[in-house]
Amino acid sequence: MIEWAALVALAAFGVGVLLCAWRLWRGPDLVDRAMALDTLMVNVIALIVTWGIWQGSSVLFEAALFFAMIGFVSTVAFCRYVLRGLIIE
Amino acid sequence: MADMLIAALLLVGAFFGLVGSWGLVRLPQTMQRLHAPTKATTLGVGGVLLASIAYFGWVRGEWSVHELLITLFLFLTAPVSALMLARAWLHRERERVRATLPRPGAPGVDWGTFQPPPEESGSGAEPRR
Amino acid sequence: MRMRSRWRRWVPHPAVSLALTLVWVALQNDFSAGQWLMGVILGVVVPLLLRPFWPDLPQVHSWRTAIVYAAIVLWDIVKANVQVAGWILLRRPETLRSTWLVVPLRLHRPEAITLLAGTITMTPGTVSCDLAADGSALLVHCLHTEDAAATVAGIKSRYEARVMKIFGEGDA
Amino acid sequence: MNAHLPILPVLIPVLSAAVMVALSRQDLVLARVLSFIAAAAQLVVASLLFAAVGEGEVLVYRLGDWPAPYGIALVADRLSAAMVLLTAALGAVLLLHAVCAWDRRGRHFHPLFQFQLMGIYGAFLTGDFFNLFVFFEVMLIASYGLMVHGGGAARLTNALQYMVVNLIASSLFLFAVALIYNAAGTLNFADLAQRVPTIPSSDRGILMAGGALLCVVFLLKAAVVPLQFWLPGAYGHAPGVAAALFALLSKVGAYALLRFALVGLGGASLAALEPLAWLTLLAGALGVLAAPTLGVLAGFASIASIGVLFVGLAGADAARLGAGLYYLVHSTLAGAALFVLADLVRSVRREEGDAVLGGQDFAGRALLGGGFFLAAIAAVGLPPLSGFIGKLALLRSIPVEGGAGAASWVFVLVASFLLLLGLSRAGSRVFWKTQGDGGQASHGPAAGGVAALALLLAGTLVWALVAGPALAYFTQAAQALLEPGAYVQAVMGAGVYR
Amino acid sequence: MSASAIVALPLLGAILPPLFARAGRTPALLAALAPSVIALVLLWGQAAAVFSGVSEEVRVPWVPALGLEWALRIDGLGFFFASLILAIGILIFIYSRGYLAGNEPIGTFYAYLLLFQGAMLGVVLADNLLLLPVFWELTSLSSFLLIGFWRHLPDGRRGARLALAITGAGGLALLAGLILLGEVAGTYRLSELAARQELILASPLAPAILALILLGAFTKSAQFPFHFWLPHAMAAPTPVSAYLHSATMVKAGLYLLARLWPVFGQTDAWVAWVTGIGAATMLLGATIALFKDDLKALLAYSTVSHLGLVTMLLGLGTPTAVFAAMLHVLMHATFKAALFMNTGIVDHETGLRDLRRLSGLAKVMPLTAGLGTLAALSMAGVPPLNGFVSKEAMLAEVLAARWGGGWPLWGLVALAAILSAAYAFRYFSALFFGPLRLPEGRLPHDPPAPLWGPPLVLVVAVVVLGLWPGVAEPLLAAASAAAVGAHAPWPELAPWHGFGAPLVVSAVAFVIGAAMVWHYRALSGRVLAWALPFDGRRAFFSAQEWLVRGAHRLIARVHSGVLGRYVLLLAVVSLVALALGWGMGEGWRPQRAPTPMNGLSLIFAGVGLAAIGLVVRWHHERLRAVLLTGAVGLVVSLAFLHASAPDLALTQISVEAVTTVLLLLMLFFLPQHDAEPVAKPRGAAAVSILIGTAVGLLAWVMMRNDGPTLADYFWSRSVSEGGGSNVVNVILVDFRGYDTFGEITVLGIAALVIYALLQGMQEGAARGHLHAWRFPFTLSPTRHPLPFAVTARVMLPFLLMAVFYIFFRGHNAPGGGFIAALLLALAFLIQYMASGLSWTMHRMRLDAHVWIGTGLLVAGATGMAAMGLGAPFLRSAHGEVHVPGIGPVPLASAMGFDLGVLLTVFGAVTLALVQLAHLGQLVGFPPGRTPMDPARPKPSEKEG
Amino acid sequence: MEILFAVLIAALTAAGIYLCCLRQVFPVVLGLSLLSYATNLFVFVAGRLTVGAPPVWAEGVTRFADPLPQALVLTAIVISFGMTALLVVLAIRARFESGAERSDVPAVTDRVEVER
Ligand code: NA
Ligand code: NA
Repeated sequence: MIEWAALVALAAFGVGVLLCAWRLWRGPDLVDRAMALDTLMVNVIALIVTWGIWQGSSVLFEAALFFAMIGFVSTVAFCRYVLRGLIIE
Repeated sequence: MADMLIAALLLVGAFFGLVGSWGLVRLPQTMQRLHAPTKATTLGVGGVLLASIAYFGWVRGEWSVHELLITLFLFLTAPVSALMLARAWLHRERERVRATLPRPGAPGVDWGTFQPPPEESGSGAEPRR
Repeated sequence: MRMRSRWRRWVPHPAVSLALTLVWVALQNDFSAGQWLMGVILGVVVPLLLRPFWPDLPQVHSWRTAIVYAAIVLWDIVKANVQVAGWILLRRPETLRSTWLVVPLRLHRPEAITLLAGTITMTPGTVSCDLAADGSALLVHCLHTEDAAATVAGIKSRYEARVMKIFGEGDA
Repeated sequence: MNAHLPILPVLIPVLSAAVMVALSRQDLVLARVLSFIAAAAQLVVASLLFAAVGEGEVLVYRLGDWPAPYGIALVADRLSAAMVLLTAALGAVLLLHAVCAWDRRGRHFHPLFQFQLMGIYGAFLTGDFFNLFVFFEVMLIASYGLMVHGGGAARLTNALQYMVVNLIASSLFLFAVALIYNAAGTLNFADLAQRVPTIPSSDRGILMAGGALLCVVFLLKAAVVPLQFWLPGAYGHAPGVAAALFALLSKVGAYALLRFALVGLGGASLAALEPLAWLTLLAGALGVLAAPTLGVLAGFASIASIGVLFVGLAGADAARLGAGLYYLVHSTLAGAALFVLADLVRSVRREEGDAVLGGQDFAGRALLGGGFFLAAIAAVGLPPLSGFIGKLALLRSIPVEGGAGAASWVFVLVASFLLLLGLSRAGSRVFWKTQGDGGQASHGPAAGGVAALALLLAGTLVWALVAGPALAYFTQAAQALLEPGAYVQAVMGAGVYR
Repeated sequence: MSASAIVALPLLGAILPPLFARAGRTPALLAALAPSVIALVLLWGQAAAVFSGVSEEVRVPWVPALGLEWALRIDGLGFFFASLILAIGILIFIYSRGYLAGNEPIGTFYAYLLLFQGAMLGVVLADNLLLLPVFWELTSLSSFLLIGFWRHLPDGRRGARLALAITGAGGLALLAGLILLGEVAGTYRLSELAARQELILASPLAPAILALILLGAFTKSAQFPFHFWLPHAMAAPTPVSAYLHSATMVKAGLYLLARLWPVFGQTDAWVAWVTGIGAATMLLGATIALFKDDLKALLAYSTVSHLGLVTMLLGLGTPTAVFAAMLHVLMHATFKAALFMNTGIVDHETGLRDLRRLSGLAKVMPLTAGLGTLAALSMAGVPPLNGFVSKEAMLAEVLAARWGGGWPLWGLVALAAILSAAYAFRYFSALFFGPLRLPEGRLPHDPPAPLWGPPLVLVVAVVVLGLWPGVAEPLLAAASAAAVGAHAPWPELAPWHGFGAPLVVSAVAFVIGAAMVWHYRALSGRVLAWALPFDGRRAFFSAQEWLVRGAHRLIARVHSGVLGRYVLLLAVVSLVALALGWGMGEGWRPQRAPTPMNGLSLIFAGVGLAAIGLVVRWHHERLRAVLLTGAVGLVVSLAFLHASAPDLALTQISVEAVTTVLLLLMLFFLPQHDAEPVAKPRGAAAVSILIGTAVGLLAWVMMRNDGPTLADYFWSRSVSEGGGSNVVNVILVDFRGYDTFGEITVLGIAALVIYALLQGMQEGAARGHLHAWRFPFTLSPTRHPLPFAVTARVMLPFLLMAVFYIFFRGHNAPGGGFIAALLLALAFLIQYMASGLSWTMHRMRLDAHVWIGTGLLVAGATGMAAMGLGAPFLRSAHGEVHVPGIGPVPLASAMGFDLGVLLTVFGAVTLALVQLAHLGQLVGFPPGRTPMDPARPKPSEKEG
Repeated sequence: MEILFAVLIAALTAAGIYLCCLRQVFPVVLGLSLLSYATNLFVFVAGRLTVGAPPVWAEGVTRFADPLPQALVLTAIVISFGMTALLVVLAIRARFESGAERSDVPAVTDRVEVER
């Protein structure tokens, strides 16, 4: 049952990734694209964790942690660029 | 029983994750779409992380709570991401949006995106440290 | 008194140190004495190392309120998630009545403002978008609301009041 | 101490540079003192290493005490020890020029200089081709740093191109490493040599695709036609002291090619490169005629010398290969001398810099003119400097019967003639065609630079005088390349520690 | 031994005159004379032995493998030439003391002359085929310096280059010829060649060898068609012309012909070419000489003519002709050197050398006129001067020659004799006799002794050798014997042989020659037109100009500076290499079963491919492109994650984040869009697709290929010997820790270079451009939004915990020093972004340089600790340390190394990013005062 | 799965080389980033594809990915990161020294201002 649920979850998040990618492509605004990438990251984190359940391995945990952190840094840096140009001032 | 709980958590997570992403595609305005990531973040990832804790604890007998750290980070960062994205959008669209926004209240005060903080206004050049 | 001040010099924020210790042990997934010791050491050392990076760190005045607040927020997240999912899935997007809300703030501590803004964002349906230049109000985008004033009032009573209490800002 | 000889040339510069970085970000005096101490130590160590392999021993140093091919092995044999000594000597000499002219014009000159040396030593000493990649990168990134030292639009933009081209080359290097590892399952030259015969013919395509690609990378570093395009712009605009050190950099490419093709691929001959060597000679010589500045001219002269070198390396016999290696040392000294000279001219001529044009008279004209005369003699390969012996040795080793041999003769001689034309034209313009009496007004060339130039030129003379033993040494080194049995056995067999 | 001294004295002595020149001109002269005089004494100390046929030899091995040795041999031929070189050299040195002006660097001049002298002695004494070209080229080089001595004269500069080019080219040919000669002969000793004549002539290479050697000899001795460099070499100071370009250097070619005469001298090719070229040169030189008004040009062409004459004699193939040749070499050296010195005096005194503007000088400079007239008469072959003696001998030999059937050649020679008489007569008659003509304001008179002494000595020799030619007999006999390799019945040397055909020819020549001078005006215009259509110098320089321009055009195309072309070239070469390499294998088939694909990988591959495509399509929309590159990086790290490489995924994703920050920082300083309309380079697209396809195919092949790997070794020893279960990390810090050491060095260097580059922008052109530049978009006025700043503060300690976690577990699970360092850097980066540069920087304890330096030292020291214990660098140790109350704590020395990695990487990343951000302060971004905005939030009045 | 990796590598390589051919520096930087992704993947797959078996040793595990290429790629990533950072700064400096952001330079035969 877990396996089945995990499969469904994988599919759902996979579709989520595709939806985010669509938004990344279409835009129309830069902010939309950044947002899409941010959401894509969130989906990826969910996928990694679900994948870990499916595989029965927690070796991928750090990866999920990193994606959580790094997605944030990229998004914030990008917004800072739009707002202030120089991201470290 | 544990299996069912885990499966349920997974499915709940999956559902809200998908809804969030779907919102990103379907909602017509940028500001509306900004609501999507929080959905995917909170219940979407949250559900999956809970499922993971439960799975490794109950099914495999390796209790681990380090997934909570991911949640912690996500809960810490998601609001800032959203705020910065919103500000970026407000800034880019300022010509159009600024007039339509409600004002903060006090006279002469505007939103941070458009107005420098009180400490900064008035002083053109700042002394170097 | 003397003892206490010396102790406070090394562990100015026991809550932070405790949190870090817990995080360490959780990360290790190893609850042995060694890891606890290591966690305590890091829990003391890290805040000391980072002291310059967080000047005037506030104390939590009411732990009880904090716990209650956390529970309420969690519940609201679940509730609002369902609600918003319904809007996204079932309503035609054009019928959503998205509006901007202004939430005037009684808070003045940066940490408190941040906590409130974060709460608003994390509960689906509302996103904190900006802070007034002087910090006197939050700009919130609401995905769908019938009654903007009621929503603002809800935020203020349900969240802001508790945040004030947590940080002891009642008299501000 | 003696047991650690192969690692010391790498450790001394990196640790001294690290101390400089940690302690002396702004303290130039300390950096200079450390730099000279390091240079002296390197000379001592390199000499000891050279002495230690004099009888043909192959010193193998297993890093981390892991056996090859699992760990990385450093290998010092006749060839690599000689290259290390050459590097140490060149580095020490150029330091004289650096402290008088360059180290004040930007930050971190001395650490970068030491890192540059470290990279070169590492590349010469390693017996592992991924490690070679790493040290290539150390070498390259330090070279970017030295290349942009002092700034200026032309220098910066040319350095940018140099960097982009080399980054692409680094990618190609990694592609090649991957292919070779996939087919042969090893990263070690000696191990590869052992395994190549056992690789099934079906998998040879993978191996050789990697091998050929690796050769492309080395040929690019060596600036062999058609991959010579990057050199004159990059070296010609680089600070003189850096360019002079870079005279060695392109030789690292040639060295690596030899090691890889002759040892790694088990006796693949480089004969196919002979036509490229001819074109390289011609391109270098024509470039010398066309060069607008002495710096660019020195760059093209380097290309020409690479051509001569590869005429030698294209041979499959020890005499010819040995002659090529002898010439390699010569061309490093001569190329460095030309670059230093161009730099000195640049530093004393106000208006014209190092342009190949006449102009105002300048202080030190006679001195620099004399230096140019000798450097040109060295570059063309005229007596009594070592270029002549090198060319002589090379021509003697190439049988003139048969088309390729005769063509090599013709190209070497014709290119020499073109170089003679180009260099005499440039020299007469810069040092003879002067007017006015600017000589008194301007300051003369810095003493350190002149000393470095004199030492380099004296080096070519000494190299000619000791040509007998030197040629014998390199012929033996070449023999070892052609019959790498001892090398392979030393690396793969029991070493110092295991 | 004295042979070495004879050659070495002038070469080493060359450093003396510049030193002594500070004391004055006469000390310089003495310093120059000393080596030559000693060498001459040493040489003549050998005279008795040489005349009796014994040669002195010196052999010191130099490069045995090549056959190159320091081999000198004094035999008759060498002795003869060496004597000439030294004797005339001494006279030239004395003469130069008077000739050079007081302000000219006479020390340098003597140094060059001594170098030349030594080189020339080396040429004639060398007994090694490879040593000879060493000295040969040295004579060309010293000649170059001497011709260009007056560097302010354009003619001098060009003449020097011309001479160097022609003789240098010849030298290269000669070198080739001599190498082959030695190869064929099996010996590189000149003295052993004669014995191997048959072997040499039997070789198929013999014609080529002869051609190459003749090319060397003919260029050096200014034979047609290479003669043209010599007159232009006359731009040199006159002592140089007298010494190098008439008496000695140009005779090096003749010497060489004489030297190789025993080998080739009687072959048909030799006889035909040497005689033919010699005769042609003789006639051409004489013709032109007659019509030159410049005294030095006249003498130069006459020298060409006389060199042709000697060449012709050497070509005749008979021993007696060789004797005649040697005779003429001697005679010519004396009278021609005297004539050059004479011209030099005239030039010195009048400032002119033009026969059209000078005449009647005998009236004011009688001594000069007398010397000049005698020398010129000798050149004309008038008895009883020495020129007559050698001309007689020459005519006799030609008459006896077999080549050209005797008479045709004879006719040519007679014609040359007529012309030669004519120009010689013209020299002295037009210059010294007739009405006095002088340039304005000059009052010439006979010069001081240093100027007239040396020519006087030579003219005395002219007379003595003319009257008693027998005194030179032993010298010439020895020389000829050495040249032909045998003693022959040498012609008798006498001032008078009675009446015979040669005398008739001479007499006729004098008459016609005198008549030609008499009617010179009528003659000159007409003959000049056909005799001088060919200007060698102009042809040479226009050829060179053409060459330079062609080279320029070619090089400009090849080294165009267009990066795109370079990249494509590299790509094409790589493609070719891949194809060639792949072609060496055969019959590869997939060997491993494919790994099953799943939907997720399809999705991500699709996303990745789309993102790649969009980066290419939108590269000009830079911000968008950065975002999409981030997406690509995400996909790549997921690929690593999926294919069992969590360490790679972690590294890739964290590098990705830092890179994004870097690119955004970069974009602040660059335009947001590509400046020009984007042209689509089709060629680039095609090549890119090709190489992409090739690389992709190879990747596929590798994945489906089975082969040996090293994996099992690492797997089985990682824990037991490396002390860690994360094999990748153990490889990084232990098995291949040396790679990692190099890698962190690279990163450290990168940071240092970045620092240096950015510091350098505060001056020069960059500073100006930087100050003029403004970020083109309106900025939001708030720097550090409060919620972001607060969140960053909250995150920092937790991130630090994560750093410790990742660092400590790296040896056993994904993580390690590098990843920890990146995480640490990101933690502070967040702080920098949230609270600003100066606020954060002032809270960092240490300068990033210290981190980098310390990190490298820590890593190095960990590795070196092993060396102290007698193990190689980076030998690791691991084990468990029992800590009371905690239990066993696993420790590996590699952790110390990993700590070095962490420090270096953190320092490098921080230094790079912070310095880059710092630059922003130069473009109107003064540092903010507050770490968050608003710094003191105001509660809302309405509510409060 | 191999096909997907191969296609990804091919696309990265092609796009990377193509962008490197353009006349401004920024696309070249992007191109080199893509090329370095391609390189890293290429080296990685030299150790073949292994799904679900990371090279972390544990008792009884016998199926594992080849750790060596992974270690090599790690080194390569770090190096290429350093290089990218340097290239970015060099590009900025060059742009401000010369006043323009171009990937070309004058032909080597053209005489440019002397840099001392
Ligand atoms: Na929300
Ligand atoms: Na195979």
